[in-house]
Amino acid sequence: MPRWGMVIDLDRCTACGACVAACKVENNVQIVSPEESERGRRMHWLRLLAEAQGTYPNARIRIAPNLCMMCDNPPCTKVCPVHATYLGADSLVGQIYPRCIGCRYCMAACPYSVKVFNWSHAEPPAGMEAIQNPDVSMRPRGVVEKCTFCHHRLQAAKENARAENRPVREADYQPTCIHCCPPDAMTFGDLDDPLSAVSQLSRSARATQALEHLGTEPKVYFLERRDAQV
Amino acid sequence: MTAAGLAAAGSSWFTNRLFAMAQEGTLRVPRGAGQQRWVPTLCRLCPAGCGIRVRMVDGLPVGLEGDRAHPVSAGGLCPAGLAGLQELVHPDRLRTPLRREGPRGSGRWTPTTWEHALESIAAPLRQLRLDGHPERFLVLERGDSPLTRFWLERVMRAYGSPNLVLDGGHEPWRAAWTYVAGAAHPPAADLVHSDFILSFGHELFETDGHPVWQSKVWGRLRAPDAQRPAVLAYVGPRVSPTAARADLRAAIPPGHEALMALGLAHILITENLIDRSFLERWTSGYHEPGTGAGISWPGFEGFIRQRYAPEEVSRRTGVPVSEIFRLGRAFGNARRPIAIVGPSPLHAEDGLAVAMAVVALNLAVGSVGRAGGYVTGGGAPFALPETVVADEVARRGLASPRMDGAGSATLAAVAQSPARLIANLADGKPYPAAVALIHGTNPAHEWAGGRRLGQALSGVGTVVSVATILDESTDCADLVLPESSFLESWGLLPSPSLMPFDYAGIQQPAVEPLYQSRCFEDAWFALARRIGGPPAAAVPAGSYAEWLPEAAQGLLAAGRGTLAGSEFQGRIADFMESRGWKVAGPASPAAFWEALRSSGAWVDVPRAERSPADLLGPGIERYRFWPAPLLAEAARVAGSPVAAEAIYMGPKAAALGGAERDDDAGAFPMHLLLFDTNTVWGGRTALTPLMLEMTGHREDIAWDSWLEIHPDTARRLRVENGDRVRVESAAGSLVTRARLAPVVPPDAVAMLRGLGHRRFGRFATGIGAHAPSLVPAQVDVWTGTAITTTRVRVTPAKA
Amino acid sequence: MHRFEPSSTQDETLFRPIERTTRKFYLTVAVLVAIILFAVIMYLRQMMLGLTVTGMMQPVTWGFYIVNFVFFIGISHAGTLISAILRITQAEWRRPITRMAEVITAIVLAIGGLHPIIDLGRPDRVANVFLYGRLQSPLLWDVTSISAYFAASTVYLFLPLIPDVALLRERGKKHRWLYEFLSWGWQGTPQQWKVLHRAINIMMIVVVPIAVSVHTVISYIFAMTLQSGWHSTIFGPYFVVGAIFSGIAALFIAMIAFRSAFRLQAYLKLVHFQQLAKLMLAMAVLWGYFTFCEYLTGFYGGEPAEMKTLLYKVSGRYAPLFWTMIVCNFAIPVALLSYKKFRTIPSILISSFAVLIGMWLERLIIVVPSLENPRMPFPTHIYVPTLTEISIFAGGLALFALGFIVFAKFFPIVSVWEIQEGRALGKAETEERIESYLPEEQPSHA
Amino acid sequence: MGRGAACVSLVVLAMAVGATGCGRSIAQPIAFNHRLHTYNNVPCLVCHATAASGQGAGLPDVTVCRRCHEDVLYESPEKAKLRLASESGRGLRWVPVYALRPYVYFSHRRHVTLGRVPCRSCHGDVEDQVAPFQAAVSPFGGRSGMRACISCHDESHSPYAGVDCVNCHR
Repeated sequence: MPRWGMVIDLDRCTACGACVAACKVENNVQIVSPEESERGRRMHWLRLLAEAQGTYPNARIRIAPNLCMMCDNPPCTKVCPVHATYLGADSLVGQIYPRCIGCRYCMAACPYSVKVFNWSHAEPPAGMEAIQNPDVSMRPRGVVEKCTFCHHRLQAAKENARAENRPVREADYQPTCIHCCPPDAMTFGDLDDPLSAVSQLSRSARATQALEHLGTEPKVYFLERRDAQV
Repeated sequence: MTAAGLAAAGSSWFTNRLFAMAQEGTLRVPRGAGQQRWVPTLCRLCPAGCGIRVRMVDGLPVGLEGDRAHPVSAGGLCPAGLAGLQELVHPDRLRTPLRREGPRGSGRWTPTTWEHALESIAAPLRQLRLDGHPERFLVLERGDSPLTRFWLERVMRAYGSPNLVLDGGHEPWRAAWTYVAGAAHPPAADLVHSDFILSFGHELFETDGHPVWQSKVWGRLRAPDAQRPAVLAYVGPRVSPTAARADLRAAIPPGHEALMALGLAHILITENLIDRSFLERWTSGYHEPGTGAGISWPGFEGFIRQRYAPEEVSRRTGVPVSEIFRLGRAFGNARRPIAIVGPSPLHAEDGLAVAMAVVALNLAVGSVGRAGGYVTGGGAPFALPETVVADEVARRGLASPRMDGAGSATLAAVAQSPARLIANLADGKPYPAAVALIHGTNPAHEWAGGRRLGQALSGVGTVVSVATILDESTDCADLVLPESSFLESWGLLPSPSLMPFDYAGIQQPAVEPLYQSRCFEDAWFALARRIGGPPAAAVPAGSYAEWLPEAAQGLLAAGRGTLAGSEFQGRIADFMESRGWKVAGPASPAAFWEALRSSGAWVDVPRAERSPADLLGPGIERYRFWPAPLLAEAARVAGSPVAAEAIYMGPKAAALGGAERDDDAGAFPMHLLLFDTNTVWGGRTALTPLMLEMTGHREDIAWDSWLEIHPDTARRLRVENGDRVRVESAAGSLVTRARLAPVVPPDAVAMLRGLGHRRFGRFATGIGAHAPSLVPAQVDVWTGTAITTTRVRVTPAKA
Repeated sequence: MHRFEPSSTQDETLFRPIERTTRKFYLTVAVLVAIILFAVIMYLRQMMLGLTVTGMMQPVTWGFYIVNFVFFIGISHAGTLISAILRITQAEWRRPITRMAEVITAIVLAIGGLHPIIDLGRPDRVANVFLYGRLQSPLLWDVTSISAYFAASTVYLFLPLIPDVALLRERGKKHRWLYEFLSWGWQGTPQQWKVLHRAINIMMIVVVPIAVSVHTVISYIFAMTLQSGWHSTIFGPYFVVGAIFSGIAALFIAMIAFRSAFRLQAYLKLVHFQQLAKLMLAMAVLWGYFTFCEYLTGFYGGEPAEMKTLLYKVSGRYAPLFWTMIVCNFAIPVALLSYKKFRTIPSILISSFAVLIGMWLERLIIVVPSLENPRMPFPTHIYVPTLTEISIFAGGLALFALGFIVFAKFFPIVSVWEIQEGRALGKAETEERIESYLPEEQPSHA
Repeated sequence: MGRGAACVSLVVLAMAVGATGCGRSIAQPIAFNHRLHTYNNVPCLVCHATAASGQGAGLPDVTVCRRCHEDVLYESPEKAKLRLASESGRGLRWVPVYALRPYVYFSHRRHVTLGRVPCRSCHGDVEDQVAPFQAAVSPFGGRSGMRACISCHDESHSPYAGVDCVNCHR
């Protein structure tokens, strides 16, 4: 069973936001009304977090995608009272919407603040119901949701792999954010396969994990920026 | 018991409402067996034209992603492209042709038929030709697609009007290369082979040039296993996303790009980092002074040595001398450095001077006509019908001057000058227009002073707008023709000339047109046929889609290039071609067309050695530091011989002998910088909920525009982050949200351009503030380009 | 022990409020019911529109509801724990107080227990907690211990009630059938007295650990996460102390209210207040000590995220609330209750209100600032409660008051038989006991 | 007392009805007879064409029917309807009766082709049914969906038939 993981190279990342858009489209993530978004109810499974250090003209801005880190030791699954979020067999953290009672404990427990809550009625914008992705359910009001590494794609990949009865290969399965990334800053694959690109990058000198000191063992790695050799 | 009944009813109503929660989140779209297929096509939301694949499930378009097989975008896509489907199904798309009710701008329309609509345009056009005034037919077009432009030009030529005005070009850059090298088109920057990219306000990763390709290139240049990762340096006042990503940065005050470029040239010269052999062999006017057109010029080297000492540049830009040295040396020591310039400096005062300075900087390091430098721009060898011969009427019409004044007595080298159009239309110079057709652009919203479009067109008999959705410009029209979405249309898109190699992408409909819309080309053909006579003869018999295969035969006939496939196939093809073999492609035209449709693109990566000669125009041997035509122009515009230095300093600065500009810092103390994001694209894509929500996704701002203010300035103005602020300029005033961030200099503010639509569909209308209305309509004297910089005053807005 | 017969004819004052109903009563009830109804309507609205009607948002996903949950459960410690302690220590002055204390517990616990459900995004799925509950989740620990505590404290309230109900039955003025039913055929036989006393003794022991467990696990809801400002080892005892603290304050207010409303001056004497005030003073000092430990360790460690939250509280946006809390919870009670001559009823009333406000603020300051300061550079927004949340809070308080009043309408708010037992046996017993402390008198050698 | 009880029970009933919108009957375009077809050895996949390859099993278009019914000898009112449907070009508007919850990822291909699960084991004796469905039904003869899935997945020894929630919840 592969251990799916991701490496995000901040040296290549241009903070263009393609991953953000792709994620929202692929996963039918609700687009809330302007009023709601003003009140901080905006819903992103993946969003760019910007940190500005220093001041003009030498301000350094570190922009990094923030998505479910798929921790091997997830703080969110421990506290769920109803087994609605859990560490699945694919070593991905699953979120089961029909089970969730909306206590939002997992959100409070997640140090990465990647879980989002359906504060209000989930409806696609006017006229846009037909283009919703049929592979992903629309989440009802009142439940917590989050990035799934586009798990529905893994399902399809597994199905095809089994039809050709072979194991799932890296090439079969890729979350949409990886696919659309213009500078190819995101790499995805099996962290347990020592030859895979991700596992090699994840061992590189620039590799870090978000809040690694918390011991949550995220499966998303970041390669910090290189300084210019001039 | 009745009580019981009532209770029952009430409670069941309540439980229904309560349990409605459980019913929520279900799609009410009927889903079938889940059969899916992918349609390869092109995103046409910006000129770049990235390859996309539309995912069709049970006949519904339910997904859209970058096409890995596309030779340029290779799977990458910008946020706007990813929202493409939302544009397709936008609830406010035009469904039928519309005829105006009541006075113009009243916004009241009645549906009509295509026949009726076309006839009511064709009739006056026929009349114009009979009257012998075909030149009074004006077409304003964005001109993203060369083939569309070809058909526009062809029909206009046959009809006899020179007034095909193209919007969205960067005239100063084009003009500079025309003067320096005599080339018709500006060359392409071969970024992928460069190892040091010096950007003068060029937003590589936002909206300038081909952002997705540039990002792909960046990804390759900074690959984790790259031995010497390429360096990106940014010169400009604002810490844009590109600047934030840059390794080196020179924060200069607005409008000092030319100064900094020449300052860097000074470092190159004094540190002897110039490409001496190139300058000797390929340029004129570097060492030796000279005269021409009655104007004498110094040698470029002398000129720079005399005027652009680092101390001087540092004094005027505030950039420390050490920084200038660091940047100059890094640039000069790089193996294949290249300097590029973006629209914002070009559309500032003295844009031409900036362009000239950047070109000169490239010449100094010889990054012209070589890998990693400026090389011949790409295209595609389509098979096009031979040019039409204009009849008598047409010839007379074509002889008359253009309405925008481009190419006329002044501005000989300028091809397009849309910025002058509104003014000229308003006072009927050089002659009034009778019929105007607007397509693909929204001047009333996007241009500085564009809101005066309405009254400028008031004298025009018939105004037609071809659009997918009602916007500010359609308000000025009598007729609106519904254009199909790019996901409903056919097309062939050659490599934009800013790309360093040839390729062609094919655009094919993912879905049948949802409404009575047509693609623009078909509408144009139909109009030409209705006009009858030469225009009718100029267009093909069939539809645009039926003609495209003919055009595509050119690719086959060219006998070069390959069809895009997987990266692996591409490598095989390259390898074999490099050994003189030819990968057998489809032979028959039909087969080729089918193969093109399934592969999505044709590509030909040149392997021939580049040479500086490639870029030189006919009859020109050397790149000219002091182009005589430009000097002559300058003199003509000024009305008196000017100092040659003016072409590098700008007329005003030159007149002042290179001293500071006298900025009226009194009433309006702040510089205003306008910027775009790759979600709004100057307003064009800001109509879908997704893009509006992502307007400022990095800044945590949604559904709103914002003004960036330096925290210190904000403290002085008593403005908190998120407050509403009033921004006033000589041209207008608006209220928007303040964003405190150390990304602009204390004496400047930056504002998002593109929002503040007055009419653009239910989602976008009234969202954000309209930045262009702050900018007075100013035109650069040399290039006729719109100047989009101005000065403003910022005050807290009491809500 | 020798016989003792509580009489239904003495202590008229204690029976009067039950048998005579004033206009004031109806007025108060009407007002309270109105408030409660409004809250109910607001909640139904929330059910239909979703939690969007609250002020919560990303990343502040917990607000008033959780704050009030912790607050109410805290108050519930007043009772049972205090009365149990007093019984165990055989403090004679406990007699007029215990009943009220126990009532508070039963009512407030019910109200507090509602709040997590009000806070749910999907109240229609609350059954999942029982169908698919994960015992690994602190929320389940809460469910368990709170329900246990509720059961225990209701029993513990009911047992000492039986003889009084019997007295009411004998008086037979009102609701005869109710008292018939509730008195469970109490005849006051020695056997019954024996059983009753044994039951009470068992319960008063049992209740203590349960009560302690309740607030400990509530603190675990927060302490079990990795969030800055929550992930602390002393949260358990810290919350328990805070709970008892706020509980005593609530008890004081109840005592003072009924004292004046039912003219119980004869029963609730200053000495009772002063005794209890000492307990509150002790708690104030203990609370101050815990707060000191909590913040000092966080500050000294200086872990960035921890520091961010801490500064946000003590010097940032929450500073006003924070220092109000310190004043209310520490400065005021310590200042007012330290000296005997200050321990008057008004000053006790003031400090009780101060403590209630302070303790509520403490809950707020624990829950919200940590969420407003996530570890990631996440764009934070400021949490401001909406009318819905505020009105539901008001509704909770109103329900508390209403419950108390209604109870007092049916049962004596001061335990009649215990008072009488005190009169009859207390003195002798105490003498005996004191004797037993002292050494035997030695015959002196002349 | 009795009246009170009656009221309560009424209210409860009303709530129940209100909550579960059950009892809506469905009218199919044609009184289709499954048994007739299966007894004439028409395999399920002829009409439910995508059951082996797709997510949904698919409902037959009128063209599918005509493949056989063009030359069936006897006449019947149903056949007339069929002809009408094909001639009017409206086609057959079957009403789906197996309503899966929208958050369930169920693939027929997975079960039919890869898992070799016989149709019967979920759809019961549909093939013996003589009349079309009158009301929406859930698979497994009305047993509550997930428990039925789980029980079957538990029984099967296939390594693929796991009970990992996200395999079916989407």
